Amino acid sequence: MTSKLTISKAINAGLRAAMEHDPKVLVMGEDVGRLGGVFRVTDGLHKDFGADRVIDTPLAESGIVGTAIGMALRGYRPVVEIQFDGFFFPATNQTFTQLAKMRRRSAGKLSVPLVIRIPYGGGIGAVEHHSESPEAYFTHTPGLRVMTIANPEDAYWGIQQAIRSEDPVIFLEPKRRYYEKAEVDTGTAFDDALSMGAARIARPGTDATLLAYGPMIKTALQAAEADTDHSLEVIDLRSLAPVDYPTIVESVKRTGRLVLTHEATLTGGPGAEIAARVTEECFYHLESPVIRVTAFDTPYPQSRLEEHYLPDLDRVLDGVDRAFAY
Amino acid sequence: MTSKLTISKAINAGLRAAMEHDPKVLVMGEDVGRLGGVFRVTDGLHKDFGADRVIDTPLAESGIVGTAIGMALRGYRPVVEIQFDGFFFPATNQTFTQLAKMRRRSAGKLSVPLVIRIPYGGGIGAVEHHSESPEAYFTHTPGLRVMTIANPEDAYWGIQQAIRSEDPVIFLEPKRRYYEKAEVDTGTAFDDALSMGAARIARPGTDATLLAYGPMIKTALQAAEADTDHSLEVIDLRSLAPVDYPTIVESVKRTGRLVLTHEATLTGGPGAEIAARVTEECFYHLESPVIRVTAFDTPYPQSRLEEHYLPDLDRVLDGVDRAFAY
Amino acid sequence: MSDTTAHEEPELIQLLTPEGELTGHPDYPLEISADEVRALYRDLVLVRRVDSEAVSLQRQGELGLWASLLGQEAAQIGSARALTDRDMAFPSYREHGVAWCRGIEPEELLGMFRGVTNGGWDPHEHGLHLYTIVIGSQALHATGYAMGIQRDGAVGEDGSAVIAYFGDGATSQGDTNEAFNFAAVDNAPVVFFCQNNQWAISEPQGRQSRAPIYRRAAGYGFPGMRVDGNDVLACLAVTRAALTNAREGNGPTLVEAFTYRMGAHTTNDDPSRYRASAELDEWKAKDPILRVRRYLENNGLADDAFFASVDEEAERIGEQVRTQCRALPDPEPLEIFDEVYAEPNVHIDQQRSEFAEYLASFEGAGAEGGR
Amino acid sequence: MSDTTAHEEPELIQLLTPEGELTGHPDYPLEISADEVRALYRDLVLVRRVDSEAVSLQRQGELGLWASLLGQEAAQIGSARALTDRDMAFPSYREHGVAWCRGIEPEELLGMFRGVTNGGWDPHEHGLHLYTIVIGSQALHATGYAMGIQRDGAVGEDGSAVIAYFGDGATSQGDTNEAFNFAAVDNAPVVFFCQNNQWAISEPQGRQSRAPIYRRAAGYGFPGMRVDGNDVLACLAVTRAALTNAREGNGPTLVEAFTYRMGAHTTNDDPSRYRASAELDEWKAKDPILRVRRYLENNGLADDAFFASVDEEAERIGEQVRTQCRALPDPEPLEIFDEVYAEPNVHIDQQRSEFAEYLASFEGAGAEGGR
Ligand SMILES: Cc1ncc(C[n+]2csc(CCOP(=O)(O)OP(=O)(O)O)c2C)c(N)n1
Ligand SMILES: Cc1ncc(C[n+]2csc(CCOP(=O)(O)OP(=O)(O)O)c2C)c(N)n1
Ligand SMILES: [Mg+2]
Ligand SMILES: [Mg+2]
Repeated sequence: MTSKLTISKAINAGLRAAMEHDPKVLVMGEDVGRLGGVFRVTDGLHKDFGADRVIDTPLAESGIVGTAIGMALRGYRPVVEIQFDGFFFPATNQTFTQLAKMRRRSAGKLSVPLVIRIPYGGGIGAVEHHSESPEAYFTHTPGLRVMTIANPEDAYWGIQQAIRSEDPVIFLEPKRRYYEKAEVDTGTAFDDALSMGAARIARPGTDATLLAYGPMIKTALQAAEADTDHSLEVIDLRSLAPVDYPTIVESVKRTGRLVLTHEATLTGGPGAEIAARVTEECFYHLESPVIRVTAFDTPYPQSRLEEHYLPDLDRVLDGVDRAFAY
Repeated sequence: MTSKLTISKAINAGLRAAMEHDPKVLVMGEDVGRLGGVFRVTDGLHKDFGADRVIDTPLAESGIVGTAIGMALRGYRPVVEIQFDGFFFPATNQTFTQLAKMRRRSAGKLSVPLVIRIPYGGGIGAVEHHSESPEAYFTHTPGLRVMTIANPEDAYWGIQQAIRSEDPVIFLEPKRRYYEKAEVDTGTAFDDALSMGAARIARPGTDATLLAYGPMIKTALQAAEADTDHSLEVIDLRSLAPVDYPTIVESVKRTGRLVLTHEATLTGGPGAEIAARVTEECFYHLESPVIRVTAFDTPYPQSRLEEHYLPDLDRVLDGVDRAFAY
Repeated sequence: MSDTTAHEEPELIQLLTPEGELTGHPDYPLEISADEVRALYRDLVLVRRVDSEAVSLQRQGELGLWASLLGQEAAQIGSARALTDRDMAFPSYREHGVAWCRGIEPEELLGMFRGVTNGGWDPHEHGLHLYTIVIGSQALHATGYAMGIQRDGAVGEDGSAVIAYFGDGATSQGDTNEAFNFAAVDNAPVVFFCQNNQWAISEPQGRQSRAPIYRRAAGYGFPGMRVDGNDVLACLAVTRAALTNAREGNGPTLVEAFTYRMGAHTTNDDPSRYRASAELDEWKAKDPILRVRRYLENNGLADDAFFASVDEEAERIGEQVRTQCRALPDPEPLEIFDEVYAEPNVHIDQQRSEFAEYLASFEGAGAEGGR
Repeated sequence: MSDTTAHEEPELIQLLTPEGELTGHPDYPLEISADEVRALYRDLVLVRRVDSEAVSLQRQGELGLWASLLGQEAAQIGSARALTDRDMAFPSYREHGVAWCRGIEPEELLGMFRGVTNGGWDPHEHGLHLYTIVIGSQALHATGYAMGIQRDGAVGEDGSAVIAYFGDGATSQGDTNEAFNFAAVDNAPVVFFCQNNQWAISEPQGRQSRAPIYRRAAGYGFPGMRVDGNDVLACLAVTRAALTNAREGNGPTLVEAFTYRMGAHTTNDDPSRYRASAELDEWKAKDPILRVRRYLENNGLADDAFFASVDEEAERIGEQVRTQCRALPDPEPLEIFDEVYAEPNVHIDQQRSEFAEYLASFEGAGAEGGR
């Protein structure tokens, strides 16, 4: 059974499937109830599952994650929505010192199967704090899994896999791509869906590897299309922690070049680790250093500057050119 | 005028000098007053400068950083103490969304000259949350300067430079080295002290560059001493953001090898960026990939395991060997 | 079980009824001239006009977003007119009425919503901090600023005070409550002014707090009261008393202005999804402007010419808002790198110059991005 | 200015005076047998002994740290003995008396302080969550757990409840206040039990809060009361009432147990730097154990043989604590990599096997690290 869904509707359908599958699954956050979330990702769930399972919480992110941890300890599987990336930070303590460490602290006696959904990234013309790409804070925190999605299929299955995981998952949703549409095969059995742990070769190629995730996949594919001089292999990372290095390393060893791109700022962004690690593993195969095409090391600017701030098609192509200049 | 001081006493002396130099300098935090801080770094300041300038705050890190921002906006220069690294996280929102962005948000009309002092790192046999190395969260956050120290001289001058900076500074103090002693020349004029912006070649060498900072400098120097097969150049990074790349790159181009070490976890630690960047800048000079010797990607373990978790002399030497194996 | 929660109906401090009758209040005597009331009326009308103009500009694509103050004019004008030049205000993001009173030009106000700036005005010059979007954060800044005032010795006669604005939703946030506590413990000269407009986006007040908000204060050891937030005179009188109290060194107060968000949360929001229109009708009867007009009319304190002149002025300001908004220049690309740091930063400088070079590489190639 | 802060001296709920006189309290009638009082006495004495033994073990280098409960035995035993098996407790890090009541063995308790584990017991088995060090965090977990109980339909007859323990200092933390608010808004079955031991390390209670702590509750819309924290009967009665109330679906309560930290903050601390010894003397007169003993003696409810047998048992337990502590095995190096994730994680597996190889490389080379 396939249907054409936007990413946002696909997450919604995935949430619904998870809630139907397991009565312990809860949704909670600011405005997720009657309103269905500011992006309507939880649309209809309040009506169908009731206020006990779709909880409009007080406006307090630490409280949301902290109480969700408590509910998870009681046996629930809460799916928390943080309204925008920039509003995650009040929840940092609960996420980093409690959520990420609870299993290890308890030597495995406690599981906290909690999903934190965060619409992230820029490009929507918003005011401050609505366009952040905080993924590197999460990927540097042991104990968290970090997933992101780039298409409705991954949206639908990814959220369900995140919810069934016994580990806490940060589920990053590329907000400027919420309305991208594609076919989703909702008929597949859950176990047959491609695991979000694996990276996906979104487009095979031979001359250089172009690595991206989330909102930048679309741009990366456009770049591969636009670059008629080279055959670019595009990899969609999907899982930011842990990273599927075998897939990346195999590709880079074939192509000899890696260009990677993300909206997060350069310094200490997810690309730094990937560049360092791939260089270690492919030292004798790399014909150029890993080239990173990212946002600049400045706070996200006022929206009239974001087209310059965010890596776009031209900057990705420029990065590819730089890689081939070696 | 030189005196033999421990790192903790040197910071204390630096704070005192700053408070004497500028009546707008305030110290605030939990137990920084009568007790003089749990590490006694603010010892005696409450007695000599009074409760208005040395403020025992309520137990609330967000409140501490948030009110300190307000005081800075009123023209003060607060030096905030976070009692232990693991207790910084409640202050993340104020630090990342407010402190780091205020200048940029106001297009330069507002300055927030705030210093957040954090005793950091492990090796003191403590219970959970008292041994964290959160530096990468800060270095990934545009708008913050991040400094750390490895000796009493830098402690004394570094804290003063941090306080005089118009930018917010995260000042990381290697707590397991608090009681290391050395001569400090407190007679130098402020302007003549080596700027904390520059990395320091702590020991010159020719065969490989060994980069470290804070608590790992002592270990790095021991490694350079112990490795009789190679001449290792030890660089003390000092400023983690921004990083003094010219000094590092110059060294690596000479030696052809870079081994770096930190207590922070590997994935997305400060070393990831340095490795990525140095590889870009020294691509044709590197005879081996950048080797990182760090803590593992797990939560900081119970203290009886920390000797295995933290990079030590042997692991650093092993890293050097790995670099030379290429 | 001894229950310390008082469950009586909270008192609503009101001086001017919706019908325009000036009742006054024994605890908050307000000496006010007809001139002053007319000035308040003018403020109310003009900020409503600035606001509605901004809503239109957003619809026309000139602004990316707008957060309307519709319905909250009295709370903002009343409280802000109680401030002196020596005071400092810390707004949230909806305080256009406060900005008006602090002398902010529409162009400075609109910049952030148009996306040409993240700030807009000089906080020191206007005694108004920048808008703060992360809910609750500014309550701590305000408290710290007030702690600075204390340390300057600027309490007592001719003292200064701080006012912190936030919404009902913000009272759930840890930062707001930490601010209450820091202010109480330090007896800081700060007035916490909560505009309880009954909604935090789609969540009604009952999802944020079980007790009336003003009662929170007593738990932290300072006074709190609820004022009719649609009554500009009550807001003025109560805020003035609280500020005076703060300036004189008697510490913080929480003022809950009971009002209503008559519009959408922002131009992105669709309130029909979560609230009944009957509620809006109820509050329309309590309109903050109407009652002042009735008072002025009923007591012969203003004639048609006055009302006409205010309306004309509103027209002119509407025009000004439109013109200034459209004239706001886009920032230059390289401004991305400005004012990240005060101190020289080679790292940022390098990214700036690399990007400048990159941009230059398109020049001559026709349109930017014209690869 | 109308001041909603009540400034009367707060009532301290007491059932048993320091002199051992059972006064009772009209609101908290307590039916208690002599057997039960003797059992409480035994609890108090034994946990004090476990505690003092742990302090010695720390001095001998067997523990890295210890946080003594000295002086807080009654608050902990009284409140924890009000719990049933169906209830769940969320402790801070000083609740050794609570752990005792929940059946935690000394070896499980000491592991964290010796550094052989970060946890120690199975929270599900004991109805006691792990110690939480980051101040305030567990108040939210407790509230969420209570929200889960609600959703399980486990309120009402034979209902379950949650108790959250924290200190006076913790009441300043945003998380604690957010927990109050979430619990109030959701009417969650949770009792917030604050041991106000007058100090947060070196900071006296006045630096944390201007109002008596129990008053905080009213501001959030639920009851709060102050109980004599050195009176085990009062703590039992008040906590029992609050728990019953919660279990029956009537929502949260804040119990402030007014007590005193008679020892140092932890074995790392030196209280002589910040507090006068006279204060300690004052509180010694209110010792939580002494008054129970007096009550038992004065009323002929226990004889010398009883007291001697408790003392003997204390000796045995002291011995047990010493033995179990010294016998705690050090963890194996490769445990570093255990239980970071539930799901298989190749990344962690790789680091584990690389480190295993690295460790193996020292074998045969004599002592580890013997390069
Ligand atoms: C920390 C944080 N979380 C979430 C948001 C998103 N958000 C913006 S306004 C708002 C509701 C605020 O309600 P209230 O405090 O009552 O103020 P009002 O908008 O009604 O004036 C929310 C949830 C935010 N800005 N900051
Ligand atoms: C978030 C956080 N900040 C700081 C600390 C360091 N610290 C440990 S105990 C303590 C004082 C706690 O006082 P209180 O809540 O009264 O509990 P008590 O120790 O008196 O039982 C502090 C500041 C911490 N553990 N967590
Ligand atoms: Mg509101
Ligand atoms: Mg205490």
